Amino acid sequence: MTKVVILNKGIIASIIGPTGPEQRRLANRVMEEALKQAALSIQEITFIVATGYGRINVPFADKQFTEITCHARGIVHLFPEARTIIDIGGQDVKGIKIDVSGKVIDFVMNDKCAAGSGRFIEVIADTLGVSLDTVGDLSLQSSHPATISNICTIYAQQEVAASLAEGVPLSDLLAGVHQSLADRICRMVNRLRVEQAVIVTGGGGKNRGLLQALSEQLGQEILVPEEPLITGALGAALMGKEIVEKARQNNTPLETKERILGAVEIL
Amino acid sequence: MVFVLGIDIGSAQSKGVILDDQGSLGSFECASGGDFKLTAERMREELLSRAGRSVDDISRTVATGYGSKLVIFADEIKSDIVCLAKGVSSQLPTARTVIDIGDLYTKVLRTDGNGSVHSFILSGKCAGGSGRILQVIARVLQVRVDEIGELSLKSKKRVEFNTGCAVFAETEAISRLSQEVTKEDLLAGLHRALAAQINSLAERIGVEQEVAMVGGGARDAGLVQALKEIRGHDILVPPNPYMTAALGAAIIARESLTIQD
Amino acid sequence: MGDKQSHIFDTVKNYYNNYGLRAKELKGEGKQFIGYVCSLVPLEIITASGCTPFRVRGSVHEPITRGDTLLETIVCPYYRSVFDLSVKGKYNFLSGLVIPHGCDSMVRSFSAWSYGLPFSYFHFVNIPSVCDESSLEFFDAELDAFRKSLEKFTGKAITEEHLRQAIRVHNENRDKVRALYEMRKADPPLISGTELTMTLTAGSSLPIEESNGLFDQILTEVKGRGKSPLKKGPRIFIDGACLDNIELIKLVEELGGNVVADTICNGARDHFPKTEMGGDPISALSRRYLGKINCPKTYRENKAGTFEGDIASRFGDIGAYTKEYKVEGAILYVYKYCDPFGFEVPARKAYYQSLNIPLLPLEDVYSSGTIGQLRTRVQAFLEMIG
Amino acid sequence: MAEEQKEAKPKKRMTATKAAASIGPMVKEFITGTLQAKAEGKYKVAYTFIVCHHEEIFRALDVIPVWTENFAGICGAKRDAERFLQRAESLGFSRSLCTYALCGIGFDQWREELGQMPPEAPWGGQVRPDFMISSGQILCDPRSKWYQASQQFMPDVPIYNIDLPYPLFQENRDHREVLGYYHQYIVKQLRGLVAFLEEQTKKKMDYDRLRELVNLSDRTWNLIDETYKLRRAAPCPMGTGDAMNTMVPINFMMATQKAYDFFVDLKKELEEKIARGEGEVENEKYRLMWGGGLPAWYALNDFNYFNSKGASFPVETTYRMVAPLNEMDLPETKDPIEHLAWRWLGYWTFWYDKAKKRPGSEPDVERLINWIEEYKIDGVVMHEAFSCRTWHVGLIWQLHQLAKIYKPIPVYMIGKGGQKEKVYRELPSLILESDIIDITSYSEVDTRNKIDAFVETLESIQSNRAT
Ligand SMILES: Nc1ncnc2c1ncn2[C@@H]1O[C@H](COP(=O)(O)OP(=O)(O)O)[C@@H](O)[C@H]1O
Ligand SMILES: Nc1ncnc2c1ncn2[C@@H]1O[C@H](COP(=O)(O)OP(=O)(O)O)[C@@H](O)[C@H]1O
Ligand code: SF4
Ligand code: SF4
Ligand code: SF4
Repeated sequence: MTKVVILNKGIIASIIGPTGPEQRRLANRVMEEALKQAALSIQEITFIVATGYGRINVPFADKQFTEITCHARGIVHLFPEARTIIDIGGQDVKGIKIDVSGKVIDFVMNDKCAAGSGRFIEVIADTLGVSLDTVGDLSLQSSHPATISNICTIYAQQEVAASLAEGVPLSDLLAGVHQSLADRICRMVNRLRVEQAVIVTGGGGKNRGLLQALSEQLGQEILVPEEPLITGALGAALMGKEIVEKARQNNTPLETKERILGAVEIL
Repeated sequence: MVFVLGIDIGSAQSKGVILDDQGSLGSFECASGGDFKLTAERMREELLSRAGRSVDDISRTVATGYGSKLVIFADEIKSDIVCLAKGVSSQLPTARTVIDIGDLYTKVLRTDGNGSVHSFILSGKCAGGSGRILQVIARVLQVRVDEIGELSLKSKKRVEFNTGCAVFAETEAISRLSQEVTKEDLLAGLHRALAAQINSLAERIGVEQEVAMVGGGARDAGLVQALKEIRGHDILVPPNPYMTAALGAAIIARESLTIQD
Repeated sequence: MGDKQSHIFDTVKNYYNNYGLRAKELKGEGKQFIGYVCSLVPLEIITASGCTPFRVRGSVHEPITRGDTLLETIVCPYYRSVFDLSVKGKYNFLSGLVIPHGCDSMVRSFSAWSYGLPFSYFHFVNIPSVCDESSLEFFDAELDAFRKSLEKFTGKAITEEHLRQAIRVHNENRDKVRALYEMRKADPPLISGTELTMTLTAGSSLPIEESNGLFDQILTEVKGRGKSPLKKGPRIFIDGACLDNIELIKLVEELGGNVVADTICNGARDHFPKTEMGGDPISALSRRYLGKINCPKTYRENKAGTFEGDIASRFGDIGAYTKEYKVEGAILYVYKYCDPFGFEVPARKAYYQSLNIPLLPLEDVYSSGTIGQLRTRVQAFLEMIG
Repeated sequence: MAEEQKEAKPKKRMTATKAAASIGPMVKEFITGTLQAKAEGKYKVAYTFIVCHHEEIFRALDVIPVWTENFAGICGAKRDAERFLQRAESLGFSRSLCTYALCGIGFDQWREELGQMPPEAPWGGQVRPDFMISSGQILCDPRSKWYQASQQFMPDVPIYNIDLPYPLFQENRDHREVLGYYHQYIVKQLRGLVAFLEEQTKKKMDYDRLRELVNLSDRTWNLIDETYKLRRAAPCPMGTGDAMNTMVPINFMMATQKAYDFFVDLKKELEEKIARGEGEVENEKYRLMWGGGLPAWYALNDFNYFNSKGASFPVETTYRMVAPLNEMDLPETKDPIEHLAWRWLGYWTFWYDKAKKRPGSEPDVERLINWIEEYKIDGVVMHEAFSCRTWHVGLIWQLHQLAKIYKPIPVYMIGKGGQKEKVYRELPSLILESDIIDITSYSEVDTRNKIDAFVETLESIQSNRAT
C-alpha cells in the first residue's frame, strides 16, 4: 500500500492507496490524490521524503529514509512514551527499540519469507474468502484456535483450505493463523528485550485478532495509533519538515528534485 | 478382462487413469478443490463414463498424491514416489532419474527401469522451489499457466530472477515488469533460477542418465529447456507427464491383481 | 580520480573480477599454486617450498549448485560457495589445496574436497583449540609435518633459510597493509573500504613479491591523492569472518558510511600480526598463527573471573582498532551456520556496548540476492547513528 | 505454540528390551543425584561433554559430571525445549547453531536470572556447576564455544578447555607417522585436566584408583562391542530405537560398575531372545542401518513406525562411541593417563588401515561397508539435523561414495531382447531432515510419508529380487 501525508503545521492531507500487488506501482496516483485533498500542486510542496520498500524508486522525492527511522519518528510524535515499536507491514515485520530521547537504539527485521509478514494474513484471508477488514474481529470469536503446523505461507494456505473443508470453523482458523504469525513476530522482537510502552503500527495494527495474540504472547499491553497505516509516511513528513527548518535556520539552500509526478516503480 | 483405477489427488490438480489388460482406456484431470472426497468421487465417475464401465467392473483402485487418504473407495494407498517410478518405467524404461515437479513439492528419485526406487529426495519446508511459483507468475503476467513455456522459449535476453519466496515472487515480478522487462525474459529468468534449484536438489541424491521429468512442471517447455541447459544433456518427458503418478498407481493396481491370481 | 591515477586500481579491479588471472598466466610459466582457505594456514611454509599460496574464494553472485551435490546445506554458505566454485573447476589451475582446522565445516568436509577435486596435493593442518605451552609444542610438530609433506610434494627440501626469507617477505606484505590502513585514518579516509578490500583480495591471488609490488603502487597512488573518494560520513568498523566479496562494504559506502577498519579474516585479523624474526622459524610461525591470530576458534582462558574482564581480554584488539580509527559504528557480519562466530554474537554485542559503539549485527547467507534486505538494515543503522 | 506441543506429547515409546526400558528411571535418578550432590555440597559438580573418553579422571576425583547434552536431549524428548531455545534466540544466538547448546544456554541464563530453577524445569532442572570442562575436539566447535558463551551469565564459574585432537584421515599419509606427537600432546592436556581438577577439589589424584577405573571401562568397551555384535542375529533382537536408550551407559555412565553390569544384563537378555528366535519386530522383513546422524529426540516413535512396517535396525553408527580394544594393538603402558591417550587415538583411527586398502574409501564409509556386510543390511537411513555440523556434514558424500564402491546386491532385470540380466545396484537410502531437539523443524506427516515411500521401495526391491 502507498500512503501519503502532507504536513504543514499539522496534517493537511493523508491518503492510503489501494491494496494488492498490482496497485503497488501506482504510487504516483496516490500522491495526486493527496495533493487534490490538500488543494495544492506538487510545485508548492517544499520538501518530499520517501520511505518504505519502494523509497529508492520515487523519482520526485528529495530524500529517502528507511521505514525504521520514519516509523520511529512518526510513533514518537504520537506516543512520546514509546520504547518498543513493532511495525507489521505487507513485506516485512520490524521491531524497533527507542530510548528516552526518542532515538532509535536498536532494531530487528525478518528475512524475506512471506510467512513472517502481514502478507501471510492477506494470503490466508484470500484463501478463506474473507476481507482483510474482518479477519481480526472474526478471529476474536474463536475459543479454540486451530493449530497451523506449517510455516510456509503456501503450505499453510493448503492446510487451512483442507481444515476448512473438514469443517473447522473459520474463526478458529483465523485465530490459529494469528497465533502463528504472532509467535514468529514475538520470537523476533524478543531479541530486543521488549519494554513498555509497546506500540504496534503498520497494517497489522488494524488487525485486532493479531494484536490480541501478540499481546498475550508478549505478555505486554499494546498501544496502537488511530491510523496505523500512515505512521511511516507521517514520520517521513516530519523528517522532511525538520530538514526544511534546519536549512532555514542555517540559511543553507535546500537540495530538491524537479517536481514532476513520474511513475513509481515499487520493489 | 480386468479394469483398474489409478487416482492421484494432488494439492492443486487431481489426475486419474483407467486401465484394462491392454492399456489405458482414458484419463481425466480436474481441479482438486477444497473437498478431496468429492473430487475423488467425481474422478471415478468421469473415468468410468469415459471407459463406458460401471463401479462393479473395477477390480482394484489405487490412490496416491497429497489427498490420497481421502479417496475412501481406494483398495490401497501408495506413496507417489513408488507410483511415479512405476509410471515412468512403463513409459520410459531407460530413465534412471525421475524429477517430478508438483505444486507444493519437487521430488527426485532414482529407479532401475523396473519400477523400483533406490533413493529419493523431497524439497524442504519452503514452497519456493516447486511448481506453485509458476502459477503465481502466470497470474501476474495475466497469461495461462500452459502458455508460459512457449513464451519463455522466445526470450532473447534472460534476466536475473531470484526465486526465493513463492509469495514474494509476485511482487518481484511486478516490479520487474514496471522496469520494462518483457514477459518472455522474465519467464526465462524464472525458469533458469527454478531449474538451478531443482538441479541442486537432484544432485543431492546423484543424477544418473537418462533423466525424465514429470508432473505439472514437465508440461512447461521453458522449464524443461532450462534444466537441459543447466545439465548439459537431454531430458525425457513422457507423452502425458501430468498423469505419471496416476498411471503408476493404476499399474500397481493391475500388478497386484496378477500376483494374487 | 584522474585517468592516469586510477590505472593501478584498474589492475586491482581486473585481478579481483578475474580472480586467478595471474595464477593462470604464471602456471603457464611453470609456477605452482597451492590453494588455501582461512587465515590459519601458514603461508610462509608454502612460499618457502617454492610454490605460491593462493586464497580460494567464493562468489556471492553465483548460485550454489554442484557444491550441494556433495555438501550438506547446513555448512556455512561462505564455505559452500568456495567449495561450489572449486568443484565447478574454477580453480583447476591449482596444484594442491591446504585446509586447516578452522571450524567444523572445514573438518567434516575435508573428504569431500580431497576426493572431489583433481589436485595432486592435499593437506590438512590441525590447529589446536587452546593456546598453552603444550599446544604450541604440538603445533610446532604439526607445522613440521606440513613442511615435510610439502617437501615430499615438490621434491625439494625446505630449509630454515627458505623459511626465514619467506617470513621476511610476508612480514613486508603485512607492513604494507598496515600502511594502507594508515590511509584510512583521515576523515574522510583517503582509501575507501571497497578499494581496500578489493586490493587485499587481489593481493591474495598473487605471488607474495607481486603482491608487495602491487601494494606499493597502491600506496603511492593513494598518498598522492588530494581528496578522498568518499564523502564524509559515519566511520564504520566491520567485524566478522571472511568477507572476500565487496558487496556489503560497497553498500555501506554507497549509503554514505565510511568503512575505516575491520577485524575480518581477510583483513586485519589476517594481515596485522607479524611473525617474529630470528629463532626457530617453525616455532615463530606456530606462535604467530596460533598465538597472534585472534580467531574465535582458539580458546583463551577467562583469567579475570568476570564477564567484563573476559570480553576485554578476548576482544581487546577491537577496542584498540576502534579507538585508533575513530570508529563511530560497527557491523557484525556473521554467516548462518557458522559456529565459531555464531556463539560469540551476544558477547561481542556486550563488548561493543561497553565501548559505547552502536552495533548492527547481521546474519547473512553469502548471496547477492540478500543485498536488498541488507540495504534497509544498513541504511536504517546509518540513520540511527548519524 | 509451546503449550500445544506439550499437549501433543507422544505416547510412551515401546522398547523391545527390558534393558532399554530401565534407562528412563536411571537418567532421572542421575539428574536428581546431581541436584542432591550440589545441595549437600560434599562433591564438586562439573558441566561436561560426552565422547571425550576420559570420564575416569572425573570419577577418580569424585567429581560429579553433569552431561549438558543429555539435559538438552531430555528437554527435547519431553518436547519442552522450545522455551529455552527461544530464550537463547532472544539473547542473540542464531537458531542455526547447535540446539543442544542453545537449549543449555537458554536454561542457564534463565536459572541465573531467577536465582532458582526456571518454572517446571524438566526433571528438576540442570544444576549450577562448580566449574565447566569444555573440550576442543577436532570434531565439534560448539563443545569448545558453548561454556564460554554460558560464562556470560555465570562469570564466576571457571572453565577448563581440554584440547583433544586426532590426526584426520589423509589418503596419502600413514597416520602412524604423526601419532607420537599427538599422543604426547593429549597426555599433557589430560595431565592439565588432572591438575585443574585437583586444584578445584583440593584432592590428590589416586593413580591406583584411576588405573582400576580405566581397567573397568576398558572391560566395558569390549563387553559393549560383544553385546552389540549379537544384534547381527536374524531376526535382530534389539534395534536402534532401543540403542538410543542403551547409549546412556556408554556415554554418560562409563567407568562405573553400573554401566558394566547393565551390559552384562543386556547381553544375557539378547542371548535369550536370540535363543527364542525373538526379534525387535515380529516379522522381520527389512534390516536397516541408521547410517548417520543424531536422532530427533522428540520423534523416537518414528522407530516404532519403521518397526510396524517390518523394518528392524540391527546397527547404527550413532553413539557407538566404543570400539573393540582387543582388536587394536595399543602400546602397553602402566600409566593410566598414557593409556587414555592411546585409547583415544586408537578409537578415532580404528578404520584407517582398512579404509586405505579400498580405493575411494575413507573411515566413515569403510565402517558403513563393513557393517552392511556384517549385519546384512537392506537399506540405509540417515538423519540430517540442521543444527549440528559435527555428525551431519559428510553424509551425502558418504552415500555417494558408498554407491560408487559398493554394489553388493544383485538384481535381475529384463534387459535387451527380453533377456534377464544380472545387474548390481546400490543400496536404497533415505535421508530424513529435521533437528535433534528443535521441534519446529519437524513434520510428522512429511516424515511418515517419506518412511512409507522408503518402505514401499524396499518392498518393491524384494519382490523384484524374488522373481
Ligand atoms: N484493514 C485491515 N485489517 C487488518 N489487517 C490489515 C488491514 N489493512 C492491512 N492489513 C495488514 O497490513 C498489511 C499491510 O501493511 P502495510 O503497513 O501497508 O505494509 P506495506 O507498507 O509493507 O505495504 C497487510 O499485509 C495486512 O496483513
Ligand atoms: N502447462 C503447464 N505449464 C507450466 N506449469 C504447469 C502446467 N500445468 C501445471 N503446471 C504447474 O504444475 C503444478 C501442479 O503440478 P501437479 O503435478 O499437479 O502437482 P501435485 O500433483 O503435486 O499437485 C502447478 O503448480 C502448476 O504451476
Ligand atoms: S517458506 Fe513459503 S512463505 Fe517462506 S519463503 Fe518459502 S515459499 Fe515463501
Ligand atoms: S565463516 Fe565460520 S563456518 Fe564458515 S568457514 Fe569461516 S569459520 Fe567456518
Ligand atoms: S556434536 Fe553436534 S549436537 Fe553435539 S554438541 Fe557438537 S554440534 Fe552439538
